[in-house]
Amino acid sequence: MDELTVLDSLKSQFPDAVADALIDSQPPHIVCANVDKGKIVDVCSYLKDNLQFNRLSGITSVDFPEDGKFEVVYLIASYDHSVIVKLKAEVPRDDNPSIDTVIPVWWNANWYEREVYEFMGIYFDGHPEMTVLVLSDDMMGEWPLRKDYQEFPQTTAKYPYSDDQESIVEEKYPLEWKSWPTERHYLE
Amino acid sequence: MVLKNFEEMIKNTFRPSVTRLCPEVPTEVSDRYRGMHKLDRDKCIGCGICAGTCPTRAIRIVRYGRWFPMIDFGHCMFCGLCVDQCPNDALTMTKEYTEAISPDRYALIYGPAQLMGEED
Amino acid sequence: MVNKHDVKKRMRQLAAEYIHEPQQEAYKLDDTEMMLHIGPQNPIQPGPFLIDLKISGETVRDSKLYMGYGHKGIEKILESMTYIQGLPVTDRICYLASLSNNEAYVSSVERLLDIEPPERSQYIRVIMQELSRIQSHLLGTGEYATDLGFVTMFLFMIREREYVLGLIEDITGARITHCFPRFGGVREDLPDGWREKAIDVLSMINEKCEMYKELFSSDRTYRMRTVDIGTLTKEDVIKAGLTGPALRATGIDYDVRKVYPTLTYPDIDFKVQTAKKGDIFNRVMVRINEIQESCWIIEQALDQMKPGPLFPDELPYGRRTPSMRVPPGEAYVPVEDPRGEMAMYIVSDGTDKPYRVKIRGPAFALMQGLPPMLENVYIADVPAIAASMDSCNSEVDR
Amino acid sequence: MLEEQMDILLGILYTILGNDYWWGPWIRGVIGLCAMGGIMVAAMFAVWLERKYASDIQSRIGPNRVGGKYGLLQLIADAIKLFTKEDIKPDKVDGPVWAGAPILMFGSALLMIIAIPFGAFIFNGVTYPLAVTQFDISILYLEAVSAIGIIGIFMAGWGSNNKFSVIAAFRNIARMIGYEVALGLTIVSVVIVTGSLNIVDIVEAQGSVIWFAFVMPLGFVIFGVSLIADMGRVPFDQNEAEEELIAGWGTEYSGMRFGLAYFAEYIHMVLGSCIAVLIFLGGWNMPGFLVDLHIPLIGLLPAGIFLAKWVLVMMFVIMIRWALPRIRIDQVTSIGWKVLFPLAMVNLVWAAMIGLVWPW
Repeated sequence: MDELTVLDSLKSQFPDAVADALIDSQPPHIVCANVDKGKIVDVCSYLKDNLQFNRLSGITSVDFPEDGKFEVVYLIASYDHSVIVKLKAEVPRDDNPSIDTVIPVWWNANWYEREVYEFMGIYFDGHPEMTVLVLSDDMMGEWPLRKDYQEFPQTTAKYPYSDDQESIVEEKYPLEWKSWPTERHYLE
Repeated sequence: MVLKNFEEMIKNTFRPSVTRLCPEVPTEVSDRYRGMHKLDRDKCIGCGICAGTCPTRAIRIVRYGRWFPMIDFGHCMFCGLCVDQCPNDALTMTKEYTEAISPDRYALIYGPAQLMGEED
Repeated sequence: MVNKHDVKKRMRQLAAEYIHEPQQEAYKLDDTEMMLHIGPQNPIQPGPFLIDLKISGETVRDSKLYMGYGHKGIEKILESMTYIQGLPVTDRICYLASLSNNEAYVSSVERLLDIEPPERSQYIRVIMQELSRIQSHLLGTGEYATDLGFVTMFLFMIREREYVLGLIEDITGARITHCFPRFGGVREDLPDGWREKAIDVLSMINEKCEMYKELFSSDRTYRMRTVDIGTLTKEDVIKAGLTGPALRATGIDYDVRKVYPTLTYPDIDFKVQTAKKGDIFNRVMVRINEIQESCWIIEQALDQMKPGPLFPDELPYGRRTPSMRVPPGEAYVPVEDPRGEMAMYIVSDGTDKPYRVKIRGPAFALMQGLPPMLENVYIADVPAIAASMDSCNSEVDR
Repeated sequence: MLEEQMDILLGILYTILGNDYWWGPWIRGVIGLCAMGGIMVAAMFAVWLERKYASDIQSRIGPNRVGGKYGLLQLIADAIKLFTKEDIKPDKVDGPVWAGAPILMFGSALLMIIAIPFGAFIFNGVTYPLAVTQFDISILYLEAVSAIGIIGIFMAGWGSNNKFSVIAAFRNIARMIGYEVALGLTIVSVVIVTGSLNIVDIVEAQGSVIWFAFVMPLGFVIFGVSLIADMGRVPFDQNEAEEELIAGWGTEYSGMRFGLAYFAEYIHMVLGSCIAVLIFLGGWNMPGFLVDLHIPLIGLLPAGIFLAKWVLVMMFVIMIRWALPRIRIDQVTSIGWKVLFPLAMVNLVWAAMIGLVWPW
């Protein structure tokens, strides 16, 4: 079992559903493919039943607000061979983004899907319990990993001065340049 | 049987202890230990690269005659990225770490003078 | 002035609001059953999480796991930091495996930047990976021994781990949060005289591991607690998607170091440690064997290492990695963590900050696979089984 | 000069000991008070020994600040800390039951004191056991009284209104039922051989011939295992398994209430070791290999011998705690009923056979 076989097999089996299939040039040579959102369960069960992809390595999602879409990314590997398949399913970025669950194919998709749901707000149809996994209950519905999430502090730390303390420090070290260094030094 | 365990435990009774009395006997840290920073006045050019790269934004460039960094050890996580990136090797790390503990978080803000070891 | 009585009354009100009748299926109890909430703060736990056990007498009938008490939002933090700034943050995913987490992050970014570290750096990284594995396994096994009530074993293992941490500290300058690899190399070379010191410590650890194995396999009370308890079959682990020692204890010789070799692992001769039965005893034995195998890997790496540069010649900056733009793309490089497959799926959009980082940790799968293992065992086996999986709660919550 | 003084001193002693009036309630009262204070000191010593010996086993230093280099006064500092802590009473506990439990546990441990002879005082060839009372069924009394403490643990478990506590209490009862039988049977086998329920008689029987630990080694092993189970120490400390049940029955206790119960456990351990020394290891008799030296057993030397044996037994009990993992409650009960109980019966038959020919 190598990358080319998997690629050809996927292409020939799902000529309509699988698009942009290619092999990553760098190791580990991941087989990447874009899959039609409605066909994801079919493709996954084909991978599991016919190509021994018996391990779901992870499900994740990426937010593309400019393109108006989410990408749900399935990273699929196997205990029997060393090919990794990366399937991407596009979900439109509307009010109720949803995709079919793959729990019937891989049991351990359960928590990954819950995680994607609580962070990104993509609903998995047919999931037995779509509840929070690591967030607190009251954060449900805020979808913190979306790019338009505002609550997250853009600076990870604030300098620990209250105003009066600021003046104490200023007495000691007269500050002329008060703003934070925001310009990064880029290296092209 | 369990006798093997008893044997090992009784043998261990006569071995010297490996721990040390904590404040009395100082910890031996390695030469590369990443402790509190030290600033070389002559080498520092006040470029601000350290402040720009600090992940916790614990470094700030202040005026002390020239421009010098000022480090908040309450936020510093001693990752050493500022030391790596210092273009003139002015900022280095010492083995000192006990001073980075204080009940007063403002006492942990070390200005250029303290970093250079010039006053208090 | 706050009246003590009022405070008590208010607390009762709050408690009454909070304690509501749970609706879920798992909470419906028979007359002989009761719910036992272990956690979020409990002596058995390496980090905060909550297991609700439905028990009948001493037997656990059902269990439910609640995560998230230690959520730090690391994935979101990484999105708001430049690539090099994110490196110390990956230390904090799981402090027992911070070098592996560094490695997973750095190797993914290296794929995006399309650079490869020179051979010496690769060997140093291999050494750091294996040292990290040794210290993690020592602490993990020690914690597990505490959960069996075997406190002395914990202190023995901590004692040995201290020497390994000393070795790591000599190289990286820190004991648990190392921030050591850089994109395209490592921060510093091995110090002078490190090799001799390391070989002494490793041979000592090798001897001690023999002693542990002897103690573990000869002690009858220990065997009573571990043999044929918490058994995972091959079907179970494949269903739960486990990796790492918990998987290898069932007999599947799946090791990321062999399957997706990175660094100089192909040049190094080592065996994937497996066991047959997949019970607690075997899982721990696999871990101790892996410690010995790691010692062997480090010795080989030290022998095969040649002097050379730490960074590729074409790289202009070396260890002074600046904040830089990374070409757009996606990278996913699995790395063998002490607990299994660790990988970071990094999406770059061409700016100086990652667009999205997904941390795929091994402990996530281990934790997910835990509740099915806790059915129809005794209460006393719950900590033993949970600790023998050696899962890291901080990594699940992130 | 010296001889004259010695004569006077001996004369006074003889008057005291030879006189029934003095040897009556007064001396016993004084011994009782001494035993009461001594047992507290002994329990504190036990705690210190536990910590220090454990630290030796585990390559640590152990207590080293309060009371000199060896931390001898550490427990006094701990006691002050426990006494000055806030007395927290959880809202929904069953008040009297919850508050009474540590007192009952402590009381049962103290009740055991009066029947145990802590060594002996030999004067003019006459042995005066240093016991508060001497009555004919002292070993039976000890068995009965030590079981009261288990009621205390059950009261603590039930009164705490805590799931962990109640599980621990049930475990404790299950374990007690399994092990008290084997413990009783081994004691009965000793009683069969000596033909007396009085501990002093049992000790003296061993002095003339040989210790019972060598007469019935099987019985000694069973007694030791059951005793450790009775004391509730690793590998039999399921009732306070901190990794499973937080602190078992003691989860809801704090401050001195916890301190009392904790101390009662150590007193239990101290007295249990005493009983093991008395009925199996020859009490205050000289060890067999030293008998040939013909050291005269006079004065308080027997008490010293007793003390030395007691320390050794305690160290062994402590060493076991740090050398073994805890076993599960179902395994504990199955060992008790399926292994120890049949073996104790075998030992009983063996003791009956020995008893036919005793003393050799």
